[in-house]
Amino acid sequence: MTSETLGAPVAVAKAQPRSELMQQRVRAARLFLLPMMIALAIVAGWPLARSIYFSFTDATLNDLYGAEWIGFGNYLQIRVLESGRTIYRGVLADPSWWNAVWNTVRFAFWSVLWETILGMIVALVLNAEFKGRGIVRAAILIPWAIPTIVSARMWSWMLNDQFGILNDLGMRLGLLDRAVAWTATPDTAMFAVLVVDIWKTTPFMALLILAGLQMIPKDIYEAADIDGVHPVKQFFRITLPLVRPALMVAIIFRVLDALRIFDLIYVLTPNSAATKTMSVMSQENLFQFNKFAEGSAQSTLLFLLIAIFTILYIWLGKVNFDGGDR
Amino acid sequence: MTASFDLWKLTKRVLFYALVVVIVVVSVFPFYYAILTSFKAGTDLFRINYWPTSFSLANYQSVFSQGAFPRNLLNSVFVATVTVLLALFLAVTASFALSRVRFRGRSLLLMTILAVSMFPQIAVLAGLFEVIRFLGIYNTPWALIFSYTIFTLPFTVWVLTTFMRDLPVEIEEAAIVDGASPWVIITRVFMPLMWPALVTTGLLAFISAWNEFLFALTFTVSNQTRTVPVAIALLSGGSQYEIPWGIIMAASVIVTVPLVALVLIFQRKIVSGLTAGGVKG
Amino acid sequence: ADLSIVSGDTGTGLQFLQSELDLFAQESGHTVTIVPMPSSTSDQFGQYRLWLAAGNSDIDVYNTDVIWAPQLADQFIDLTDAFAPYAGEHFPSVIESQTVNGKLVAVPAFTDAPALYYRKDLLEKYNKEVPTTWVELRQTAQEIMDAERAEGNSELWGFVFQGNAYEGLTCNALEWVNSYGGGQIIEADGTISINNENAVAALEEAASWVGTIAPEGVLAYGEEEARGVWQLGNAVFMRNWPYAYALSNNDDAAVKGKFDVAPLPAGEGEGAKSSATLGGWNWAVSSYSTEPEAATELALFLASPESQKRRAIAQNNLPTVQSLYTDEEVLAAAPFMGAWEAIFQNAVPRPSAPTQANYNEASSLFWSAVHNTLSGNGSAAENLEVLEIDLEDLLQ
Amino acid sequence: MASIELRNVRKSFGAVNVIKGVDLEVKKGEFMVFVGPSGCGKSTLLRLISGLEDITSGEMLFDGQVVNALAPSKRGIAMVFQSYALYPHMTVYENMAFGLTLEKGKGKEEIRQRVERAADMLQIRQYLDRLPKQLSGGQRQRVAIGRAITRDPKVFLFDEPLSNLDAALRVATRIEIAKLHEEMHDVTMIYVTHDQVEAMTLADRICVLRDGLVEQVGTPMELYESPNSVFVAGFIGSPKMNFISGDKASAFNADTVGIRGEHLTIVPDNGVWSGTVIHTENLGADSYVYLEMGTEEPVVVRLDGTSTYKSGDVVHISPMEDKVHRFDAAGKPIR
Amino acid sequence: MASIELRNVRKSFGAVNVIKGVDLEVKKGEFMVFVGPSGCGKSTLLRLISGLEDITSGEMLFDGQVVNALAPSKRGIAMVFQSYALYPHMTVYENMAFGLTLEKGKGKEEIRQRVERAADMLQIRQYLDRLPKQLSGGQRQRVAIGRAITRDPKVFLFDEPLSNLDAALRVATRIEIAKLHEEMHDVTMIYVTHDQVEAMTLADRICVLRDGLVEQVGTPMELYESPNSVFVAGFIGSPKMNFISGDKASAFNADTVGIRGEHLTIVPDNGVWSGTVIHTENLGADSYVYLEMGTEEPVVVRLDGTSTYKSGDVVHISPMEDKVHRFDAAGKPIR
Ligand SMILES: Nc1ncnc2c1ncn2[C@@H]1O[C@H](COP(=O)(O)OP(=O)(O)OP(=O)(O)O)[C@@H](O)[C@H]1O
Ligand SMILES: Nc1ncnc2c1ncn2[C@@H]1O[C@H](COP(=O)(O)OP(=O)(O)OP(=O)(O)O)[C@@H](O)[C@H]1O
Ligand SMILES: [Mg+2]
Ligand SMILES: [Mg+2]
Repeated sequence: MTSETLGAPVAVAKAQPRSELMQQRVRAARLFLLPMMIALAIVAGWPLARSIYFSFTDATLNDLYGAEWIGFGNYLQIRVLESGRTIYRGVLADPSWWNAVWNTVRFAFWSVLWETILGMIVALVLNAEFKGRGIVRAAILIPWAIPTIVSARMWSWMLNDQFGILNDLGMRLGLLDRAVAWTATPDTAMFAVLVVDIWKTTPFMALLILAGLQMIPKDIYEAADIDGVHPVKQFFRITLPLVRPALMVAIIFRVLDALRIFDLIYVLTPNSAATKTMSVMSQENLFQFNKFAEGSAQSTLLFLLIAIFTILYIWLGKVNFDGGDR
Repeated sequence: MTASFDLWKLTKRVLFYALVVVIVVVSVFPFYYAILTSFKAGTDLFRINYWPTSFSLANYQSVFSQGAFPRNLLNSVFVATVTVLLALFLAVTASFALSRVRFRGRSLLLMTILAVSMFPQIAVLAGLFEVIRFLGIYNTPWALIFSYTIFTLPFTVWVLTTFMRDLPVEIEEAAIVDGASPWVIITRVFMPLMWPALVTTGLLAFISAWNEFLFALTFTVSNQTRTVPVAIALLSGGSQYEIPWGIIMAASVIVTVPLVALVLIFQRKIVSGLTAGGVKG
Repeated sequence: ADLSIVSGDTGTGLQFLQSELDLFAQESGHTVTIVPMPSSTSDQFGQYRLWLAAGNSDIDVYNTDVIWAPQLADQFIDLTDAFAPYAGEHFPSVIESQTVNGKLVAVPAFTDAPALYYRKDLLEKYNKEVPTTWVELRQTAQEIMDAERAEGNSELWGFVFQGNAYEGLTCNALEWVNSYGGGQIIEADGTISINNENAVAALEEAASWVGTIAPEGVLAYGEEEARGVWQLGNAVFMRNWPYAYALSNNDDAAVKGKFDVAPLPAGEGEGAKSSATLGGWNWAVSSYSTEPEAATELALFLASPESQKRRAIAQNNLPTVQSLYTDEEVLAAAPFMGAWEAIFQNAVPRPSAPTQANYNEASSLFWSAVHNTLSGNGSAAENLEVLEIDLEDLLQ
Repeated sequence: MASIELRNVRKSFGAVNVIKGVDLEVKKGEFMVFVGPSGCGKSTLLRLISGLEDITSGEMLFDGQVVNALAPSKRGIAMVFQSYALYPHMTVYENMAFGLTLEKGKGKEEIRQRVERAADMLQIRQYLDRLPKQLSGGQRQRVAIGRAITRDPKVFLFDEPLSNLDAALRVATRIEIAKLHEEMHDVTMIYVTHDQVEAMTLADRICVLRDGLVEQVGTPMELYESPNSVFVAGFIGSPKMNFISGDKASAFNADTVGIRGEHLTIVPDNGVWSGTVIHTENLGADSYVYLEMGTEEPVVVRLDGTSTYKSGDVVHISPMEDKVHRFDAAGKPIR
Repeated sequence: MASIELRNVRKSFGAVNVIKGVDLEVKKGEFMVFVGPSGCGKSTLLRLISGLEDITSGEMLFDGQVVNALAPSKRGIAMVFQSYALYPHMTVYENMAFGLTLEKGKGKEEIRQRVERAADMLQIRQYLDRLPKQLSGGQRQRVAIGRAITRDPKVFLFDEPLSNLDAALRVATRIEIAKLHEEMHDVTMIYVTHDQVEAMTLADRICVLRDGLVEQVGTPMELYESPNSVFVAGFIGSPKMNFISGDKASAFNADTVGIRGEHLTIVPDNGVWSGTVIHTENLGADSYVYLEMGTEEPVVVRLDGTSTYKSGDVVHISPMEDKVHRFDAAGKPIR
């Protein structure tokens, strides 16, 4: 996947010898891409291939190397019982898997939606000139800076119904009439997880959007001021289109992350059916249960889901792959 | 007319600062709570306080007396720094190729890079473990630096590619005419113009590497090579089920402070208008 | 030889272990390094599995939970012969729990069993006995709670336990079911026994606590959350492991000196008895160890009565050597241990031996069913019926 | 529709004082041209008027109202930026229509008509669908002009709007702007240029700036015929006015005398002055002859048609008596 | 030090053909000026010569060597971009020194001297420490020029380098460039401009481009005096040549006759043609009178000094016989 993709520059007509400038650039491009490709091939290629391979075997962690190829059995298996009844087995026939899929998608959608909105607001605020901006910028990153394993536990502490400060605060402020066991009740578990995730990752969004905002040339805002464009309109017609590339990348990485959400839920509500996501489920099979192959199959399905999503996103979102090149 | 105008302006300012305060409070409150907790001990931990009631540095002392926390801090600094420098180096060069040189299969390549980020971390754990043992870097900081590229590299490459695409072509052309090689263009012309993007991706990647837990736990086995998040998970109370809450909070405060300082130092580079004045159009 | 021992034990535990290793080094001349692990048992388990699956030879001796041995049996060496001379001194149930298909997978370090913590002062105030059945507990708790709340102690709850959906709930629920004479979920011979009337009754009883004598949040409680409520003086009863004993006697604990422990209550009806889930930790030797003899030596050293005694004194861990419960030095250092011997008589093992490698999944099916029942998601009867089918599927 | 008044307006960027106290009145409907050396503060002054830049001290009035703090959008202005400042993500059409789409009550059709009229005027009709980066320099500049004129402002601000256009287009556009001004006689226009022809032909009045200060304000002819300083005299008119000082000037009772190239005639002999030809430039219609005669800069003589003088020729010249400008030591005219 | 030859050079951007087959030879040491309407492809041609843009077909030769594929840095060129293209993060000094620091064997001191010499020449010495965004438009342009001339190239490519300078500075810089050209008589210069004066005075030869094709190449006087098409005739010279067709032209045995404003004289009566004054422009040294006389565009007459004609006056004009250009229906001159 490395060298043969770096073919001739497309713009040059056949008859023309490739220009030295172009050659030099393509050569440089190849040189620049190679280390990255090698690094990724080793660090990701082999493990990915292994995982996908295991998903087609009957591997267990007790017997990893004696695994035998069983084809699609882990995904879907149709068995006809002696009684003549047909039963379906495998991940795809497992309702709890579909529940996890639904949880994951639901979680990813809401968390990324809110992170985007809040991240944008925060970024706009940070983009404004005011005293103490540097400190606010640092403060804003704190949620992202606290290790997840710590912040998740911290929140589970704060969300506790007995000695959790949030229930106390809510009741003091009159927002709650009684303490709520946020992570325990199925109805609120997802909400709690969402709140924590949004709290934690909004800074990521905000910072990336902020960087995008900073790269927008200032003079076109002057033109817009002169054109009498209301700030709100300026936001939608100028800022948004121009940060769009940065925003799209931020969103895509957040969605990828959200679809793979693991540690937060693992700590906060590890076994609640209301929040169990694909990653949590697959981790369970891989390392806790004796179903390494099935876990691999689930990981592979998650990979496929993400890939489909990404392709759709790039296609529908018209993410532009070329631009400033020459 | 001027009076009402000023009033409106004043309201706007007040609202703006109110928003700033809300944002800061929401972001910082849990951390503040962590600091409060880090000064508590025993049953106090289970009591709700909004203001400091007791002030004891015992938790901080235990952080440094248990295990090899200072050593773990150093490990984290080393691992995260090298990871970020390496990722930025690879990503800056790669993103130049991806954003500025037209070649066949470019979008496919970008997608491939992204695909690396599509696999759940836990799923690559077993395979990565094999690779790391094969390379003979198991239980060294290099195992972490190496494995962290799996999440830092796609991210930095994509973000920097996006940002580099937006830099004016004319400036690059001027450099070409001035006789600059691609390497010089990247280092002397583009990088200074991309400070916001570089600092942002660098910080975000640094923090991810700093906070990574699963790989760090799996690929290192001794206190001398482990990083801070694992060290925090290793902090323990007197007995099996007891979570040493105060100590964990103290440790979290200790590891978060350098990050805050880092942000404070580097956020100055997130300034706008870096490309202003370069070209007309 | 240079050995590595991995342990998820906690601060003082590790210190104690180090001192034991120093002794071992003196005796045998082998040096040992500790690889500490986070205290989360599921993290440890996942990690060990991965290491073992990959044939990691860097670790020689593993510190394992009682329920792990059967699951990891293939990758630990057989200690039966080596341990044979000492086996008789230990509780047979403990040795049994570590024996898979006649192979002794791990040797015991210490054992564990929960107890009922109760508030002496409150029981005295309302003139109540320590409850011996769950129903009694419910009634007593309700009464005291109502009365105290009327007096303005609005934070007070009757009973806290571990209701979160995790291994801890399996322990709790196994006690309920077993105390009602409902069996051990899966019996030693592999029959799935959970779908029975007694078990249903037990779970129905437990479900009736949530939201009445126990806060709804108990459905998210682990050991620490329960201890938190208890230690603030906000619970009349608590089900917990021995570790909470010393902590609750700390100077700043609201319950210091006001509580005591008793065996967990029994169920109702036929076959009712008090039961406590068997916990505890063991030492296992990796079959990928490059120094298996030295490693075995180490494991045996750590399981020896002498070591266990030192541990009981220093760490207040319950020994698996019966004679130590009457040892004066031990009782002097940990007077509560006397109380535990009774509790220990009622210990039931979790069905890790019959389920073997599938234990974790079986347990998760069980706790899910229980958690559903507790949170009102389906009746006990329904959930247990489904559970039976699921377990049958799993174990075929 | 607006008269503009500046009262002792100052502007500094940090420690750099750029505008150092400008007093100026632009009448309603007037066409005011700013000229001055590069870097003297023309663009800055324009930006102050637009409200894009805050004034450091002084007062700015629109129609007698102080507008120091008024937002640019509320001043009813349209502006052509020296750096164009096009919206990079919008097509030419969108760039031009953007301001209009925001105004209430503008139908799609009306907007299209107005944009197309402006595009036709500027000959950019066929580029309406392109993005700015696909345009040539001159085309971009025309888009910037087009964007300003599709709107319907009270004040037009033009910052060197024609600098990248070719001669023909420049004349055509200049005439369009003059027409625009005639049609909308209420609209005040302020126009920065370096082009003498534009300044002379478009302006009702010209304001000559020098180093952040107003040097002279007046009609083009006033400035051309009676500049009130050496600076203005030298700045207005192309080629530059010749300055002669020393003995030769004393003969005219002045410290410096100024005489434009077109007011010097080459005489067979017996001229007032004489010099050696060092360079000639033929522009077609006329030609410039550069003479070395001991002055700081060579003296330029403008001749009709093609010059036949060669370097090294010695020629005699005479100034037209009534066109000689005399200045005192302070650079002020002696009248 | 280089002669440049273009052989049937073409360039398209996707489907848009911009350069449609240009043949051109620029001699070693020659000063070649490109003129042409906005968007005709001047900048593109310059970029092809620089090597920044690949040519779609055809051949480009430097000193007889095909350089189609040669990298820009190896062509020994320096270029002033129409959009300046300054490095925004570098000070003026760094901008100018950047190219030099990349060359091997250049001492710090030498670089400083060369930068300062260029800065002095362009009067930007006091801005050496500023960033581009702190400069005015004209100052930026001068930095861009300075960057090119501190290097020591074989070929200079200038894309409208003086468009944002004031008249005085423009003349001064123009003269500096002319001097530069004289001093380094080996250096080939290609210069794009819209300014008639620059084109006429600087060029050894002018190349008139039209819509991606070369219309005529020749010395300034050749183009002025004998344009070989209506287009060139109309493009060279300011004000534009007047074109008269129809009956009036038939009298001259031509489809169209062209006559420049300066070659028309107003006669008391009995002129060849007559028309109504519709507009006059006074430029100081001379003035333009626009006459309506039934032609497509008004006829411009250029007069010395100030015009006294008023709109509505009817005047008679006569062309100078020998200055009349006659064109056939195809727009080609009849000689
Ligand atoms: N990337 C592009 N895609 C499509 N068309 C382009 C592109 N770049 C330039 N053009 C077109 O090519 C033509 C020639 O452009 P060029 O910049 O060479 O003009 P120019 O002669 O320099 O004009 P000006 O005097 O206005 O600077 C223009 O019509 C322009 O719109
Ligand atoms: N941000 C800034 N910081 C410091 N000095 C500045 C800044 N902006 C402009 N200047 C200086 O202010 C002076 C006036 O600039 P301005 O752009 O108004 O000039 P101008 O008259 O428009 O020149 P030109 O004709 O070259 O466009 C210049 O000397 C410039 O260097
Ligand atoms: Mg300006
Ligand atoms: Mg151009």
